[in-house]
Amino acid sequence: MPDQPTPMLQARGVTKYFPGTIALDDVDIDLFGGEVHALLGENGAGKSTLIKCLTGAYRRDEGTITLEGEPVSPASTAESLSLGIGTVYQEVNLLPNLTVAENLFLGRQPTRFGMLSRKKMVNLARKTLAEFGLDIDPAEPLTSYSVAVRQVVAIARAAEMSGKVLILDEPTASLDREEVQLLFSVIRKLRDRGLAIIFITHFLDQVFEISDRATVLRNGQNVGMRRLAEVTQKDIVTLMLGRQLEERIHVRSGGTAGELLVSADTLSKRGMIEPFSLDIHKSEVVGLAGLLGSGRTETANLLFGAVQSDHGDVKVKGKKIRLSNPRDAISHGFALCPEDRKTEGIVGELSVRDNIILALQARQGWSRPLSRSKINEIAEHYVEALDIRLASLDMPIRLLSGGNQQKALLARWLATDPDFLILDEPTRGIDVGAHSEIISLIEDLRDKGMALLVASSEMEELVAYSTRVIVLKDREQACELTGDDITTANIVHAITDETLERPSNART
Amino acid sequence: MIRTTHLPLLVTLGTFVIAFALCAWQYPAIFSTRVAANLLTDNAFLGIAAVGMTFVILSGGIDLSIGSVIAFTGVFLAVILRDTNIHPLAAFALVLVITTAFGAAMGAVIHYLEMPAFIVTLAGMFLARGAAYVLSTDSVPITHEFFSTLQDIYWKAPSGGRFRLIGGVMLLTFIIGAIVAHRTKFGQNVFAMGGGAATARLMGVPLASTTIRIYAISGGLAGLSGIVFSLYTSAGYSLATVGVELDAIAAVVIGGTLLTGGYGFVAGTFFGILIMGLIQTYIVFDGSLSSWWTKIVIGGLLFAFILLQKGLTWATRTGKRQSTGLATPS
Amino acid sequence: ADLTVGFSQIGSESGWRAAETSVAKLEAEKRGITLKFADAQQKQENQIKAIRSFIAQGVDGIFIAPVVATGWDEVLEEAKDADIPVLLLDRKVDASDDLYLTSVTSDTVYEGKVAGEWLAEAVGGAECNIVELQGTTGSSPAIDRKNGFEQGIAGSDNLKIVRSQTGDFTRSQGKVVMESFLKAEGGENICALYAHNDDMAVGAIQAIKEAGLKPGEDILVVAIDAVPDAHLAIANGEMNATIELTPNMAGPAYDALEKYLADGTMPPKWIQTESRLFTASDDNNAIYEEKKQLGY
Amino acid sequence: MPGPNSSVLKRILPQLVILGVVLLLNFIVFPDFFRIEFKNGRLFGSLIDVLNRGAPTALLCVGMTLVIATKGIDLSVGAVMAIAGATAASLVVEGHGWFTALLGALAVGGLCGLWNGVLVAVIRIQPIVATLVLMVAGRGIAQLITEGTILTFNNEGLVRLGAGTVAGIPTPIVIWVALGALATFVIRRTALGLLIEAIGVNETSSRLTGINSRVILICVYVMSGLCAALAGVIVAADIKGADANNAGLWLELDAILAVVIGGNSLLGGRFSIVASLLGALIIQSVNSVILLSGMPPEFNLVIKALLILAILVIQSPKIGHLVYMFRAASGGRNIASPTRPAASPLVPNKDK
Ligand SMILES: Nc1ncnc2c1ncn2[C@@H]1O[C@H](COP(=O)(O)OP(=O)(O)OP(=O)(O)O)[C@@H](O)[C@H]1O
Ligand SMILES: Nc1ncnc2c1ncn2[C@@H]1O[C@H](COP(=O)(O)OP(=O)(O)OP(=O)(O)O)[C@@H](O)[C@H]1O
Ligand SMILES: [Mg+2]
Ligand SMILES: [Mg+2]
Repeated sequence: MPDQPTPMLQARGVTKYFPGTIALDDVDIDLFGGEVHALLGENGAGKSTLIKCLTGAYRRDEGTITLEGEPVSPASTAESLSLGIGTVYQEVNLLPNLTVAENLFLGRQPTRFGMLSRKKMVNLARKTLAEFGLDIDPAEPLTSYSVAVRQVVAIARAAEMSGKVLILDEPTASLDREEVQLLFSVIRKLRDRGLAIIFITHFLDQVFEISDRATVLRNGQNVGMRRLAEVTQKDIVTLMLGRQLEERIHVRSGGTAGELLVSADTLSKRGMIEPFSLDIHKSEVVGLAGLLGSGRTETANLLFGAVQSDHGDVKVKGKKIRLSNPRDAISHGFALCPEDRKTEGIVGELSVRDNIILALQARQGWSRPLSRSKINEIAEHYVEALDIRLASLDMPIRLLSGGNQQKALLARWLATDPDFLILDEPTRGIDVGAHSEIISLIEDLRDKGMALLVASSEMEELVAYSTRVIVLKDREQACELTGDDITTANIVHAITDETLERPSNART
Repeated sequence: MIRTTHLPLLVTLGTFVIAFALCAWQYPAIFSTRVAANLLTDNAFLGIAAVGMTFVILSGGIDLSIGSVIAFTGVFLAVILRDTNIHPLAAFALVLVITTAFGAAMGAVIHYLEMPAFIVTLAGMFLARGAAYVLSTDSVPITHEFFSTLQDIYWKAPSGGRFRLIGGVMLLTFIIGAIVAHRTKFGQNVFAMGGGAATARLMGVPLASTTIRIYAISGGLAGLSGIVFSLYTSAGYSLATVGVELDAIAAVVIGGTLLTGGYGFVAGTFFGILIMGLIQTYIVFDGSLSSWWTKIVIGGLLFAFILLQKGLTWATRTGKRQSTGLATPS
Repeated sequence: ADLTVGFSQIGSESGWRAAETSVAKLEAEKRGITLKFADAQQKQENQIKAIRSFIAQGVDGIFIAPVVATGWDEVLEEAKDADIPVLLLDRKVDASDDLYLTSVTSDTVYEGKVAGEWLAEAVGGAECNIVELQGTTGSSPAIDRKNGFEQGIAGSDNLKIVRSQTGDFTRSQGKVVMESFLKAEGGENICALYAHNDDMAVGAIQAIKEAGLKPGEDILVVAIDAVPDAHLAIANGEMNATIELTPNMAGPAYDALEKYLADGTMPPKWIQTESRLFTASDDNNAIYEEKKQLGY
Repeated sequence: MPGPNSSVLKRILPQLVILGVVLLLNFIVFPDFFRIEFKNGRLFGSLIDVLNRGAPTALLCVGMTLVIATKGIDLSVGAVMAIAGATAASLVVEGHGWFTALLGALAVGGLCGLWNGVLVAVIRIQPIVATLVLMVAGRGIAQLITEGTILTFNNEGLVRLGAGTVAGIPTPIVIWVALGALATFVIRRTALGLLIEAIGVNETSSRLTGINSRVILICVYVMSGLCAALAGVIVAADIKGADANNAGLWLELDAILAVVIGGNSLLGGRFSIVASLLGALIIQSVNSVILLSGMPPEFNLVIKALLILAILVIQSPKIGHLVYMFRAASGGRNIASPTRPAASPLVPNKDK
């Protein structure tokens, strides 16, 4: 991007202390109008903290911020909004009790004679969302729609509100590639309008696709800014990690699947998932692929008893089991790492240590507490094994960065040493380094004889570790890929085939 | 178009209609303008206070102080009208300023000191009643002729029911309250807070001013309710309206507002009030319940209403499925 | 006659009031009157609501035991408009007396005065520090009984109220507050206890005993209401005097109402019940047994 | 990492300090406050009264702390006290022994708790509304048992529970201290505390983690009912009579207040029973100041409100933050030290 004389947004020496850590240490960043600026770094590097400091969600301890050359110091998100800085924070932050339109316009509702005009609001909302490829009824409550839709609504909201700067913290984490493309086209439009855009993600492909420059954080410090046209992915990764990431070659161990462990027989729930049958063997990773809303999460929930099926049954080693709640599943050695970590995963106020041992303790029952030393042993083991970055095991888990929370949740279930592990979007929000570690972890677990069911939106990842991939479409099993058929192209093909046949109601 | 979000309101309305029909069927005298007028007049002060409570509960808070504030207002008016020569209207204005400021102060404490509303308003409840005691422990009659003038404003229906001024004040409060809650930015902010304060903050809702305003409204409406109560009884009494906050909460909940905040209707509260009034009327018409059975029956009916609501909400929720709404990109 | 009477009772906050209610029901049964009973749970607004409902129902007469003296004009006027006679039980109201037929009450100031006078006589000329257990702050019997008592001891300079705190008319608060009196003043420095009702006195008596003193001897105890337990305490020598507040308020009220409805006889505006003093010289055991039947 | 004992002490330090200050206030208005005598075979003194009179609130506190830790609230405890007292009284009046009466009362209290628990955990009614039902109806049930009268009794054994002594110490003190210790022990020596906290913070997650939240929730309400029943029996025994109208009236508010003064969050999660018990003692000490000061009763509520407000304000996290900032500012570069202990009570802004 052409360097303009005055940056749109400039931060100097931003520093933020948290008890036990320095989350940001003297960070500078320059942001020009008309550029997409990627903010990169490992989990816990301080990306989210930086944008929270820039937008007044946190009070920064030191540092100055200028907007178009004028010093500003937003003390609240409301203030930064009024300055023209729109933000989508890491976890979807919308209000479940309001309608889509209300969420979209909260704080700047259209009025008529001083009163809110709902009709106007809904019409405007419909128009705005259409730009983002969303054809939904904005007068419906937000909760009628899936996480992905909400994510798009949140982005639309921020984009609408940002006159000068738009900040997106991992906006693509719950989107699949089509939505990502849609989002990118919107981002480009906004960039061309002269907005300065900060884009945080762990997908380097996306970074190179959309961004002009990238600032890399490591341990709260700015370790460099790069023009992306001039570097390779490898350079960036090395900068992020401070070391080279050794390439791993994933070999699919085909055909070594062990004995049958879990089988589902025409399991279904009306309105959520059509009847499906599924056999899962030991030493096997079954991947679940599909578009958003295709029913991956539902399949996982049904198998774990988190959702009650209304038809069909589940057998473990050929014996029918009762599966009326997660406890039943756990007692048969099942484990589920859920997709929505904020509301279904973490127990925010409790310490990281307690969160890690919670499932194990719950299985042991209240009367047989784990000993203190055992607890510490387990917690410390997993913190090291999964490289969870934290100031102390005693800190509430909600204070961990998003990716580290995800790892802690993984630790929670690994600690129960399950026979059958269900992972729903296990790498969401996880950085490149950890990403490949988790992939190899999955492979290790498989080789140790565990049966895994992994739902993921990242096809490359599925391809890497799955011994079998099941493609879901419209809440139904569409096809199954095995062996060498497991390629990204085949999965995409399986998905889009159907998509093309569907009558399209899109207005893009 | 009827949206599922309006369901709780319709449920409350339906409940009231059915309950009224049942009562009138058993005691035909209930189907009269007299009873209708009584329902409005007798519940006026409770209704006004419940409007304020609706705002508080919608925002996810609670205000336990309103009963005490009503009593304080009455005593304050009575004492000031007894001891000074100021006109009641001026006294009304003064007391409204005091109670609004009191509410605002509680809101400020809740927000800035990050203390739970339950506890702050509990202390407020002690404080307001304590202040009433300090002003006067006696019940003080109000004899100002302006009060009689106001009390004499009523419309007498042919069959004997008197629709009084205070009932009108309540209706007006409900109408304004409904407009503010559902048709203004402030109202949207209240709902937003009820949906989740942390999220609302990130979405740019000014939590401080919204919180303070919510509790100021509740305090101010409790003051207005106190004025209405003093018109109702022509007196100020420091022991009056003990526990009214619980009645108000019950009315709000029966009216379909979720106690955790974020969902509800001001109009629902109105029917909540009427349902509660109807329960009392029914019990008096019956007249055979002992003191203790009265309590048990009120508790039982409260339970029945909550259960009915739960059941209806549940029945409508299952059956409704989510839609992804994601259009297929071309 | 086929009379229907609506009775708006304050609540059931004490045994005495339960007795008043049960007497009202018994007396109604005796006379073949249909009694519509409404419990207001201590709230004036509920009483007003009840009265309005009685009017809407068209009862023949309304009894009110008003929770507070003020604030009745409007609703009484409505009753008058509807030609329904209103009778007040056990407390009076601040309203023009043509709005109600009559009131059947005791004189609560006088009760306090009797207690004061009895105490003044009992201690003679000796110095006496009195502690007072007040009723619920702000309630009219608490205010009246305090005033009456002060009038009763006004003539004797040797009597002095050293501590006065509310015991909320309840036994347990009576006990708690008495405990603190005993500590704060020192038990031996207290010569008499005056409680606004017997329940508090009964609680206080236990506190006195637990402090190692003899109620009735070391500390004189006088209270008001004459509930059965007070008679028992007097019989046991733990209490010295109580002034009766009869629970039979409804009886005279029914009489007056029936007469008025039969031939328009206007009763006197105030039917005063007797405020009888009971001391150890009465046969308290017998009275106890007799009163036990009344539903205290 | 600090050892378990020092962290417990740290947790209850604010409550201890406040309790000390309020006791000092008692001493100022009544110099003999700390004097304890042995009289009539029992300890006798104002301090003992505080401990003794604090018993009902303290007992309620134990259950209430657990309920609040699950993000609930139990408004019915006052009414349950009345029911339990009435049950015990009517049982002894019918000629049963004190032990039967106690068991009967506990059974009834447990039943009330079960009712609340089922409403909350199974029917999923919000706790405040669910328990409001029993709060309204419960007193009626109690009166139904006593028929509106104060049901007096003279059963030695039962009376001893309220007004008797154990080794010179009033029984209620022994009971609440024992119950508090037992509850703390059971909860901290098992995983129950952790599971309760997890449910309070995030019930969905807890359920998905395999915690039997339904059963634990019900148990917690039953526990609250049992505590209330015990408190009800003590109050009835204390005055040798079950006063269905007034026993435990508004005591639920005191109990909730005590839990909050104990530094427990009404939003559930981390809790400390010991701190709540201290909170109960603080409230009782405030009551004691009021009684001993000899002020006219019309000032009672104002004094109580102001004292409690002061206590809460001092405890507010925000004030703690300000104090910390002030200390940091005067303490120089201390703030920049990344090695500052992590267990500082401060949370930045109000981030959730
Ligand atoms: N409120 C807080 N209190 C204490 N520590 C915090 C708080 N918020 C964040 N941290 C710590 O600050 C560091 C930076 O966190 P941040 O959320 O900014 O990371 P991130 O770069 O966004 O990581 P991710 O990619 O996982 O989202 C982490 O170590 C985190 O534990
Ligand atoms: N609680 C629910 N009640 C009814 N339908 C639901 C519910 N939850 C999800 N659904 C529907 O089930 C279908 C599949 O859900 P979901 O979107 O979670 O699938 P997914 O393939 O896992 O997608 P994602 O990538 O978002 O996780 C969707 O159409 C969704 O609308
Ligand atoms: Mg982040
Ligand atoms: Mg999913």
